[in-house]
Amino acid sequence: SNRQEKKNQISIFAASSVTNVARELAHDFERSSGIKVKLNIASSGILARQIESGALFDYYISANQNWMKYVDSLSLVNKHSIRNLASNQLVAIVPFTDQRAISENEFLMQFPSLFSGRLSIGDPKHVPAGKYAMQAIDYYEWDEELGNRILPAKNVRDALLMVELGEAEMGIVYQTDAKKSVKVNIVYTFPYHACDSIHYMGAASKSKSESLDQFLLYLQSIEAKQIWNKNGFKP
Amino acid sequence: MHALRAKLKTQKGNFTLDLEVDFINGITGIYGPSGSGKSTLMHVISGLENPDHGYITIDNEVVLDTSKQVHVKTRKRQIGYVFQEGRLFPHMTVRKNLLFGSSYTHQAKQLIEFEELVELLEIRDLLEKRPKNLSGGERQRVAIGRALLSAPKLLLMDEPFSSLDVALRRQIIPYLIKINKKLGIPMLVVSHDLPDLLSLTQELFLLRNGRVEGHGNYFDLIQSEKSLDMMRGAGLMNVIPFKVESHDVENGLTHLMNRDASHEIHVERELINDSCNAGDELNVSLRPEDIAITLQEIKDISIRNQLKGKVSKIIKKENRIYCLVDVGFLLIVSITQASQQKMKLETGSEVYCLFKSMALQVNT
Amino acid sequence: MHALRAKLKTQKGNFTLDLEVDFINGITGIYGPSGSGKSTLMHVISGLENPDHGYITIDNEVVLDTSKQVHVKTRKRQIGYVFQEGRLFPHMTVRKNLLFGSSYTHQAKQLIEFEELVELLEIRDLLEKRPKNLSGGERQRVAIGRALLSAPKLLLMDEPFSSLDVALRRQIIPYLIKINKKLGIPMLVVSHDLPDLLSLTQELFLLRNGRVEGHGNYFDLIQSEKSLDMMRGAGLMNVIPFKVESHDVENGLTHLMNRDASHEIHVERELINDSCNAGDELNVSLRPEDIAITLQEIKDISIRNQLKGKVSKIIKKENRIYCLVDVGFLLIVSITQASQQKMKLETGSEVYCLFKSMALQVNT
Amino acid sequence: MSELLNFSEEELLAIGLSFKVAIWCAVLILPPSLMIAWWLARKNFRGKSVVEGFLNLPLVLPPVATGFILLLLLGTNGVLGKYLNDWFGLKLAFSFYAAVIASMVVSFPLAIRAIRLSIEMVDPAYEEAAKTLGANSLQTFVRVTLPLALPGIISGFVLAFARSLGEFGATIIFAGNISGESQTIPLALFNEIQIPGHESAAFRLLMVAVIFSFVAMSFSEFLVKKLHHRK
Amino acid sequence: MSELLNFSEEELLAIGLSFKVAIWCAVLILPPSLMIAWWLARKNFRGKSVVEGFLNLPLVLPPVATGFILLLLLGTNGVLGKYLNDWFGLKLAFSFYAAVIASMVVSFPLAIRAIRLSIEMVDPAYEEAAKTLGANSLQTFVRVTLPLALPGIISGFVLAFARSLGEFGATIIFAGNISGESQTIPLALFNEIQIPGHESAAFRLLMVAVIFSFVAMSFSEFLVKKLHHRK
Ligand SMILES: Nc1ncnc2c1ncn2[C@@H]1O[C@H](COP(=O)(O)OP(=O)(O)OP(=O)(O)O)[C@@H](O)[C@H]1O
Ligand SMILES: Nc1ncnc2c1ncn2[C@@H]1O[C@H](COP(=O)(O)OP(=O)(O)OP(=O)(O)O)[C@@H](O)[C@H]1O
Ligand code: MOO
Ligand SMILES: [Mg+2]
Ligand SMILES: [Mg+2]
Repeated sequence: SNRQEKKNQISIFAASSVTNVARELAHDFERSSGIKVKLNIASSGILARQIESGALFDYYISANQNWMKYVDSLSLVNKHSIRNLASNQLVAIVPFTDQRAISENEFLMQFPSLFSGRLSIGDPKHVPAGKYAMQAIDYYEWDEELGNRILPAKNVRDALLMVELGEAEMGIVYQTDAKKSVKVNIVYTFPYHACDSIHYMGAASKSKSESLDQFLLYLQSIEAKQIWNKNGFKP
Repeated sequence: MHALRAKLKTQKGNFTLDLEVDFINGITGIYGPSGSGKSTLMHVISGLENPDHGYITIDNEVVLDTSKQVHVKTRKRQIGYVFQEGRLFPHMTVRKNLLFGSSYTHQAKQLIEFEELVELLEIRDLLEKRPKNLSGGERQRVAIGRALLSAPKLLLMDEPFSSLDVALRRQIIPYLIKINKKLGIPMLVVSHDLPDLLSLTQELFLLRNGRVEGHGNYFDLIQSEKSLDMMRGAGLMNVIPFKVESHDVENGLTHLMNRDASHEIHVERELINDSCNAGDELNVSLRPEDIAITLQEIKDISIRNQLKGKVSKIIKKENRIYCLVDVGFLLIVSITQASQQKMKLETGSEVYCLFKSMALQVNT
Repeated sequence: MHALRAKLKTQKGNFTLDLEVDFINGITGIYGPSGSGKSTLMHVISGLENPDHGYITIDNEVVLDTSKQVHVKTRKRQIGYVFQEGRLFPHMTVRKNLLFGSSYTHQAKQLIEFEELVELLEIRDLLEKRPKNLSGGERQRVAIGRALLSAPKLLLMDEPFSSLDVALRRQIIPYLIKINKKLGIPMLVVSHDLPDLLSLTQELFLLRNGRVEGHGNYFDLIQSEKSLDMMRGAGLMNVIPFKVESHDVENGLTHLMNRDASHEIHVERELINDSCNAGDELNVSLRPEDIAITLQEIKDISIRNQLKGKVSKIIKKENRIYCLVDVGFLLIVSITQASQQKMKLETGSEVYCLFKSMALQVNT
Repeated sequence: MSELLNFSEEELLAIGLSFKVAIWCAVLILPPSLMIAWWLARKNFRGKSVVEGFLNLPLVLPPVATGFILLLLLGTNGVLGKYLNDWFGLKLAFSFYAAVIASMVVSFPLAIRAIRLSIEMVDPAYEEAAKTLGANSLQTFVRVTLPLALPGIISGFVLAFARSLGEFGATIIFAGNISGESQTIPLALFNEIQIPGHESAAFRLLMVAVIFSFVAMSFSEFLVKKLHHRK
Repeated sequence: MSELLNFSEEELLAIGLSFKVAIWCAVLILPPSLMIAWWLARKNFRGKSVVEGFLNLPLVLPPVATGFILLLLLGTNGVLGKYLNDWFGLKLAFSFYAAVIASMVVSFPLAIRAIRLSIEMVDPAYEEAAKTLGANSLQTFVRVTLPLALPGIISGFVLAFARSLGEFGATIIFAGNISGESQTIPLALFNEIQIPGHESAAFRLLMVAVIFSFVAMSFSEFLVKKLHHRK
């Protein structure tokens, strides 16, 4: 029976920034197909390392294109199955106690002086959201004025948390996360051209199975796209 | 003066200590069989254990009264305690152990100088050693020293001599008596060795099964059958107070005079401390077995002390006979039934008590 | 038979133990002042400490030889050890402490039944207690019991009686002698109490400063000035082997006969164990101070034992005189210089040795 | 309030799993810790501090690094894991066993240290006495040293249990974050925190961890008290 | 090989900082641990296991949760932090101090447990003896209990030091990952692990942590040996 179970089951490695989407996808898929979904949620990097060390998976959702490239370079995923699953946008946020109405102009001209203390972003060294935020900062040439006022968080969720708690008066995070939080106000949504396009990548493992094929099909379905949408992602 | 008065009741497992005491200012010897509650009593007096009910006053100051919720802390009671198990601090040298208490006492109140103590206890070579590198007897000496140096108002000693050889005991015991006499520090000394105790003091406290079996002067105690019973097996002893009259250096004798001046008897000089001068008072002890009774004085015998007296009481215990003979003071003499019958001894008989100078033990 | 032969040298701090020993199968009493190395010797014999050089053979079996790298482990030496500090296992009840060793020994080799031991040591009420709830003397008894129950081939006892009252000692000592006689288990017993030791055995081993000061029969030892010096302060003793001749129940006396049948003397019955029958052999001890010397026999005195003899040696120590008197066997008598001069005692003098029956102590 | 008690199935799974992992971790860690602690406490040998340094690595390393090292050693492609897989078909990583192993490795230095400390404080005089009574080294250890060092052993057990309850870094890497298999409370908590607005679920799990802690402490307190009573 | 020794400036900063944080953590944690350990070891009171459970929380909670709680308490808007900020202008979070505090909180249960254990194993008979010699509770503690419990105190110190070296979760949340201020070795290591191809940098940092561990252990071993020699 053990083998039977294995057959009727797929394992999805999902980046932690899409936790909610991954869960809903899994539920929905389980309900519609009867195939059990085993979710493994961690940062994209940890998942990639686990895959590298031989972890058995069927599908990998990465929030970080570098890690997807990495697993691909080691031919740990099916090259042809790699695709953009969804995209996202950057927003600037302030704690919800901060009720200022800031005009777009004001924001773009005076951004560094709009807040005291540090700017909360993901660690630009390894968190994609942080990297995009730095690109935006460079784009608007705020970097000099900001100097060392960056508060790098270990993931984008932590960057949001710091603003939620009021530890940072300003933060740059994904729109999806910011919209879900009731403790922050979005003061500005960055245009697409301010940074590289923000993509979530998915890829299937090389081991083929009927269940996996069903899941790949499901990912294309309207139901799946609705789930992304509902959570603020652009499929 | 009351050194210590107490009325205590306390339960430990199936053992109950239940007594009322009133200790004098001098040295009190606490005697009782193993497990009779001696150490428990010491613990309660020192405040390390609390009794279920009762009170304790030391030097007329209440240190414990369960009915009034008075409970003076151990360290405030200023009691020097030589524990039965030593309890030297293992992480300190002997010197530091000895001086532990001195930081908490006024220099002026010291009973004894550090240097003097080190000489007395013969521990100079040990000062830098740690307790675990000491022999049993060495440990015991350090424990005695530590308590003496803590300037106590009351000294409790639980079997302080149990690992000491006789030579060392003979050296320390007179010293304790001196400290008591000079400074009036009351002492309670527990020992299972009655002769040892008697060389320290005549004031005895008999404990059995957690209850007082007798308390008072040794000589009064042996006249009570209950107390006599208890002490009999442990080595009865006559303890007689004398005054030094003169030294006869040539014959190696010291002439001693009993306090009431009715009798002069001889004691070998060797036994008497050199520091002992004519006029000094001292206690001499003598075992009941070492006294012979005759009906006449006897010549040509190595027994030089022959005291005339009258039998005042005859106590029969199994086949042994104890005669109390009044020779000016009371002597307890132990003889066999056969001798008693042969000499037809009875109350009122006129007799001589013979004992050898050698048999006298002097406790300065 | 050699119970134990050893030649040892070991250094601990500034103390050196350096000796050669050859213990007999019986009981050997180890005597020496505090810090002389008695406990160290015990430790080395038991294998808990290793000497720097030397060898040990127990029962002709080599258990240690530093030159040949032989080192038999402690547990294989089958030595019962009563430690000076007790060392009862704090986490076990008395019963479990007592039975600790029995799981490692054959039932058949047991020296003594559990029940019998419990009675002997009077510890029945303590069996379910933990060591910390015992009194000092109770702990010591349990420690003795534990060693006895471990079926040893050799028993080491370090101050086993130091916290026991006389009544208990009197009870345990004959028992040890019995075990030794019946089962031939050799025993080494350390004590600072010479009379105690002598009531156990006449075979003494004198240790001072880590070196052998004398070894052999007590009576031979006191004839050597060096050994005499050492034992003098601790209570010299005459130990005389006798045979029970008859009991005189009416007068409460037991008639004893010296082995060579040259003398018949009387001993109080009370002192003799009920289990003692006519024909039994026993040791009687008698202090030198308790013997008087006269030139004639004396009537009408409570001293019933009057042995005729000849002075064989006079030893003068300071102002004290020790006379060795040959009354068929040797007696050591202590008298004052004054008496000696008055009676003009010298080697060869014919004298009577008088002592009271009461003064005799019987060690079954 | 009712929201606080409204555990989802996944959360309940995580709670049960956490408890199971912690118990297994504490139980399995005890025997080797006892042996090593005794060895360190009673023996002196060259390179002792090297051994000690090695044993303490899981304490000094960030748990994430420990997790990676475990993965490199015991993963399916790992130095040892390869053979386990080839020879016995044993796949340790990403399983319940991996969660237990990760907890064990991380708790190991704590347990050893507590036990060693209490063994060191047992007076060797008692061990000597046991030897004179005929006990060999093992018997002495079991009947004398061990019971006397019991407070430390309980302490080591509780430490391992508690540390396991809080273990996150090494587990998420070596065991994965798989609900019902390796998702313990900290990992479930991590998931909830990732979703803005799921604070109450996170708080719920935190409370469970807190309650576990209190229960464990009460229990060890109770044991230690019994012990003191007994001594 | 040379690549292994080729520390970047940032790495050197992290190494220095780690050492400083660990030392401060161990030193600052000692006095309160001593007090609390003594209190727990020698006093019996109602609710003792509640206090214990509370003190052990940082052990049971995932360090990230601990960091989060610290932030809620001591952050600029935190329950206490607000007042620290308003009254003294003190901003603890995201600073060197925060890194030390995070380490301290996480090490606290370990230090207390080690010290408490060894205090419990000190025979109260010695404390009684000190009292009869006139020492008050504090003097008794300092001159008798403390030196006798020294192995446990050293152990507590070393545990706090080592745990601090490995501390990651609470630090990154409460102190941030700011190079030169709060980026300790584990945080730098984490950064490197997160970047594909930076394995050698990660390995370099790992080695430093390992060396730290060995040095700390040698040192504590040395101290304990001196102690045994002394006793
Ligand atoms: N905590 C306890 N629980 C139960 N019984 C106890 C406890 N402490 C002591 N006892 C018992 O109380 C009695 C008295 O003990 P204590 O130590 O006072 O005797 P002691 O007179 O000092 O004897 P020793 O001369 O042998 O030292 C003993 O029988 C002992 O077993
Ligand atoms: N480890 C050690 N280091 C230094 N000196 C030591 C050590 N162990 C013992 N000694 C010394 O060795 C001597 C002999 O000690 P031992 O315990 O054998 O004496 P003992 O004859 O048993 O004395 P006691 O009758 O007082 O118990 C003592 O002076 C003691 O101080
Ligand atoms: O999902 Mo990520 O890789 O932690 O941003
Ligand atoms: Mg006692
Ligand atoms: Mg000794």
